[in-house]
Amino acid sequence: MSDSVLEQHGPEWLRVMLRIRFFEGSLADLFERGQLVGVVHLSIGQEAVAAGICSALEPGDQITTTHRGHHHMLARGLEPEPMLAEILGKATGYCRGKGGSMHVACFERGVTGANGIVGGGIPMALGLALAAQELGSGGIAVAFFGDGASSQGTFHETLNLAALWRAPAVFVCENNRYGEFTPTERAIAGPGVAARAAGYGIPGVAVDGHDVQAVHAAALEAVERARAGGGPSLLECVTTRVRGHHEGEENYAGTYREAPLGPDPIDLLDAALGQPGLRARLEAEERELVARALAAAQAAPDPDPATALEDVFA
Amino acid sequence: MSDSVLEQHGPEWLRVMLRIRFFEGSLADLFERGQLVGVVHLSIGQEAVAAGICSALEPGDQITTTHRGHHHMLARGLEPEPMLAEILGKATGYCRGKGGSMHVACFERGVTGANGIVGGGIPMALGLALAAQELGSGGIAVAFFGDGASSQGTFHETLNLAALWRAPAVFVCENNRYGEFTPTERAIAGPGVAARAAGYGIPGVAVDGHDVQAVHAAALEAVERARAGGGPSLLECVTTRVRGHHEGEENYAGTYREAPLGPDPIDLLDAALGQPGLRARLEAEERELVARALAAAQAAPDPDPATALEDVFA
Amino acid sequence: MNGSPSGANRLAPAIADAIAQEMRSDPRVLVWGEDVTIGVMGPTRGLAAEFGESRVRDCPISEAGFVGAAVGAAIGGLRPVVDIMFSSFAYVAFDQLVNQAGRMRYMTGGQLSVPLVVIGSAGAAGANAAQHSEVPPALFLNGGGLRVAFPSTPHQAFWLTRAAIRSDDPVIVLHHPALAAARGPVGAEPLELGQAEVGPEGDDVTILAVGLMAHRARSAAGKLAAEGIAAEVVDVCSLSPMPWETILASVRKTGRVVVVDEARLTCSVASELAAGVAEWAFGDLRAPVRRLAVPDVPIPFAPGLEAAVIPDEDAIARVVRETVGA
Amino acid sequence: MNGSPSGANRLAPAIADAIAQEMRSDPRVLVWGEDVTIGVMGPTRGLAAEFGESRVRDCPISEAGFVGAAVGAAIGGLRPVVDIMFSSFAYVAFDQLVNQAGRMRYMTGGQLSVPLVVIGSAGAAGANAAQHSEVPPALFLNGGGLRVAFPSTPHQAFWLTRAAIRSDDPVIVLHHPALAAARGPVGAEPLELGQAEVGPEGDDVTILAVGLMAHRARSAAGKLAAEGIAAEVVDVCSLSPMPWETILASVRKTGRVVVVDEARLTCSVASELAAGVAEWAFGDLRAPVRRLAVPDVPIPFAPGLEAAVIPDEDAIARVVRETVGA
Ligand SMILES: Cc1ncc(C[n+]2csc(CCOP(=O)(O)OP(=O)(O)O)c2C)c(N)n1
Ligand SMILES: Cc1ncc(C[n+]2csc(CCOP(=O)(O)OP(=O)(O)O)c2C)c(N)n1
Ligand SMILES: [Mg+2]
Ligand SMILES: [Mg+2]
Repeated sequence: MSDSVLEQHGPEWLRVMLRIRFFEGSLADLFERGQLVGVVHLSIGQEAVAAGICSALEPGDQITTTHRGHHHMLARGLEPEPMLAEILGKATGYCRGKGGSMHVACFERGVTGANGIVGGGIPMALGLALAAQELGSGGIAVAFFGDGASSQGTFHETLNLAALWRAPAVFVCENNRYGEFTPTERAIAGPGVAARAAGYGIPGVAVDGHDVQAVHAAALEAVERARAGGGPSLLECVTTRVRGHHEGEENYAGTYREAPLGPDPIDLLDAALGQPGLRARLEAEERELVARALAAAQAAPDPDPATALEDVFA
Repeated sequence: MSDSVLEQHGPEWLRVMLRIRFFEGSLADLFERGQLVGVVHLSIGQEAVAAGICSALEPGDQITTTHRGHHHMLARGLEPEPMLAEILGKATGYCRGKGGSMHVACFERGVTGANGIVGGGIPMALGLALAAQELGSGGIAVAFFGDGASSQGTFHETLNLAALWRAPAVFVCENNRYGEFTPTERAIAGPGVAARAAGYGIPGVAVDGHDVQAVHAAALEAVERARAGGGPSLLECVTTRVRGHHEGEENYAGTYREAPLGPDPIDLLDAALGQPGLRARLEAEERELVARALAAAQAAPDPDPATALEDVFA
Repeated sequence: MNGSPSGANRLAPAIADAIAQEMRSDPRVLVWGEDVTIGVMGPTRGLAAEFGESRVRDCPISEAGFVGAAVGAAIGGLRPVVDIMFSSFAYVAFDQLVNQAGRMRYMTGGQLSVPLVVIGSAGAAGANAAQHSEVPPALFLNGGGLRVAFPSTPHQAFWLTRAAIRSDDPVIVLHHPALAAARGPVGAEPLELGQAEVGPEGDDVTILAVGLMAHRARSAAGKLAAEGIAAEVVDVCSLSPMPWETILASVRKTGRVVVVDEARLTCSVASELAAGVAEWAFGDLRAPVRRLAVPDVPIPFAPGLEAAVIPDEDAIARVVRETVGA
Repeated sequence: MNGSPSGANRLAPAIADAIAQEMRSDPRVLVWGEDVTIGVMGPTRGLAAEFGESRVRDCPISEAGFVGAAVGAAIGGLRPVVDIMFSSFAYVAFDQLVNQAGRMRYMTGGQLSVPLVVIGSAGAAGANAAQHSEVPPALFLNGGGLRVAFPSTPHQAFWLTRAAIRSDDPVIVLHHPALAAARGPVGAEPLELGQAEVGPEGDDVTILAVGLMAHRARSAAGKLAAEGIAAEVVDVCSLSPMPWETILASVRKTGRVVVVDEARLTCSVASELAAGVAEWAFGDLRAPVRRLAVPDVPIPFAPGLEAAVIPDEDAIARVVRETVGA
């Protein structure tokens, strides 16, 4: 990676990674205090994947993500306040309180949707890519999914279809080395996720997902290929799930074998940037921004129960 | 292949391949004369795959097959008469007339089932293999499926599971270069079916499926590996579908691009055997055997309508 | 009423013609499915010749993948029509239909539309056996978030397919394989999702039926008329929205109801119709609402067995007579 | 009645204990599913410690694959118990459940048995949103070939799970996440598939309900008793076989029926029950059979929205009052 890329993107990466960290941290706090409804799956430790990929995208592109997708959304530019409002089930949430943590979406800003069904959003991204191709919009689509999701049939079907039809899509496997409580090596046979790309005749690359520069470089290549009509790629970003599968799991999960922690992606980037003071300044700003968003989201009204019957059909 | 293998199996291969040819030919005739109900998918041209694989199996093994599976069943030793009776919807059919051509089964003789759902029987074979493993029966299971089926999610999911759990299973893709009317290269991206095995860390071999000796040699290796606890293999047998997708397709399918015919597997084997007179003798015997079976099946009674309500639950 | 908007006079070609007309007027409409260029099942036959093999696109056998992709494409601005062949193949794509297509608008608080059409055959057509004879509308209706239509005539097929393609919701269009060649004109009066067709009319008893059962109900009504029983047939060709007003109006008039369904009885459309009638028109009922459906068995292969489990004209007439006599 | 056969006194542990007891006595019984060694959902918790990680086996996330493998394993002589976690995850394995497990015996003319159990949670438990709050029994019932149980107490959970494992048919056992910790003893009297539990008894009106709705119906009945309305609750904990005799006996006694369901109304179990009652006990009905179910919407996330669409004790009591007053 040339220094100019780091110069160009580094401060924004650091900002968004800190935003993610504080955003997710605030959810952990809320959970701890019993103020969260539903289940949350946090992305702390995985910030570099989101920042590295999304900074390679254009406004007209679309992403689909998973139950663990707040970081992708923030990196894609969604606003913390309506995100938090959604996660708190408020009327001002992006989805009017109907979606919650696992279903935040903002189509206008390029986040078609999260998904509660593991593997469920992979074909959807292909479809978004094909729509862009067909409509000539110049856009591409990115499917984010976990290592666990790569065992689903939809992964295989979609990669085959995408390769056949040279879809402008990038398939990003965020390999945090766990699906729930099962380590990846007990769920994925063979040499690994990236290696499966060869079976479809498309590029498959594994990168260090803690290193935003490495992620971004790989993303740029895949995104450019997709946009230029060169077809889809599979990108495996090996990363670390710091907080376990979901908040509150200690109620039943006990101490399962956690994979060794990788490096902290924020520390890594900070060191690479070598700009004393930048981190502290951004930390202050982002901590404040998230705190304000949270306060506003908490103060927002609950949805009118009558709205439960709306939005089923056009 | 050593000559002794050919000597040992050659005459039986020739016999069963002729049996399949006449069996399927008699169905084509029946269809032509308007005497067949439902849809039939014939395996003429693919006899060597069935003969080569099934002659590597033991009585306690199980196979699952597809809508196009008569050849596998005959090679596995099912009787032509109850098979034909089933295909004709008679009470004396293996499935009492409830299954028909796409669902012939005889568990006792190692044919767990055909399947009307493309890709539907692949996981079932894994389960049969795991049952054998768990019960210590020493048996293995073989899933037959088409090139088209390899695009289904169940293919991917099953191979991953089988590889992880070292299931005593062999996955046989019978690549007749078409799924319905779509040539394989328009349905399968990348270097081909066998190459996908690498993604799961299991052996993947492509052989000439017209050549029963080649099929058998590859089958023996895969079967021995499975039986010895070495885990599953993927075997791709490239073959030729001589009669199109199903009888009667000319009513709507027109002249689609048929792949070039491969060599006739029966001619190939006959030439390799070089035993003048053998083929003529076996032809006479098998033609007669199939004719007698057909006459008996046609004379058999229809099922009592009351039996339609039986066999749903235990 | 002016002239017919379609030259098609059989059911499957009427679907194809509706698709073709929409493709001509709206470039966002495209067709995906296995061998749709050849049009194995009828509803896409002839389209590739006019629109080319990119817009009418053959798919590898991976229903969850391409149905899911169609969901994404619909969200992304296209209007995909997926021919899934036999509707039971939708079972391998069930999550993508029910849990994705049927939920996306709702889960996103109304942000997303999924203008997707999935066409599939439903019903037994002589010895297709258990996995190719399904009649699954109840699964889609209870699954939720999906519109469902099941036309029984070329007229219904043309207009409901057109309405399905123009709808901003995901719509499942079912067609019965035994009716593919059923003849009839396409009338000029449009039919919308949510409408039923009533005919013949009658005062003695209402028969509610769909698809092939609607055909058989009409035959049975003809037979019964000769016996002096005036049966009114409501062909519930749109199942979501369910045309309750038309149904209840007929029931209020006749006070007697027989529901006929080619699906298994338990949790079927027949049960839904019977329950709704019994709840909302209880005071008008002069006899119990009788349901005639497939007993809870898979469809068997042998023609004699298949016929034994599917309601026919005689069975319908018999139950109607019993109901009128009750 | 002798002592309890199980020390479990909560619902999810009662399922786990039933599995454990069957595993002890039958080496063919094994457990598959995602993270079943940890037992995320409860019903498999603790089993791995006793039976090891091969017999209690964690599966990669590939439901169609391992449910399908379980079908094959069941045919091959094992008795797999699959914990699919949330029952809506069965949608990605729907073909394997309905079109394979549910058809194999029939299509083979009775040659094959599929002694498979699939356990999944069903229902909303506070802000799980649309894809994790499904109540899908109607889909399995109309799909066919499957037995279905939905226990609402530890007693029912223990006995029905035991019966499911001993059954030679594929059985879906549903359990409500909001009842996982519901307390109650496991009685000595076995409950079989096909049986319902009646209680409290009453002469004025019958409430038919399942799962969490059965709990709420019992609470509502308590409240109504104080008002002088004697409601009888039939907990239809077995849905296939459907305990029609028990249901109809209660209806004949009371002449008034309210059905409560946590699924979407259309083509639901509620509709099935209402239709059956209205068809087979028409002469005994003194009021229309009322159905109280989720309107045809996906389950929303926000707790206030969720509560707005799911029948509660007050709604049940209100509809019962209306029915008794009718
Ligand atoms: C079809 C389906 N099966 C199972 C689940 C339950 N589940 C939720 S998250 C998860 C693990 C996913 O692992 P991975 O794809 O690696 O994503 P990660 O949680 O590690 O980000 C599972 C099994 C689900 N939501 N959907
Ligand atoms: C899930 C599903 N989708 C589609 C079909 C329709 N169909 C029947 S056979 C077939 C082609 C199968 O191709 P292949 O697997 O190569 O087997 P072959 O017919 O060549 O033996 C298709 C698409 C089906 N039966 N099941
Ligand atoms: Mg993971
Ligand atoms: Mg083929």
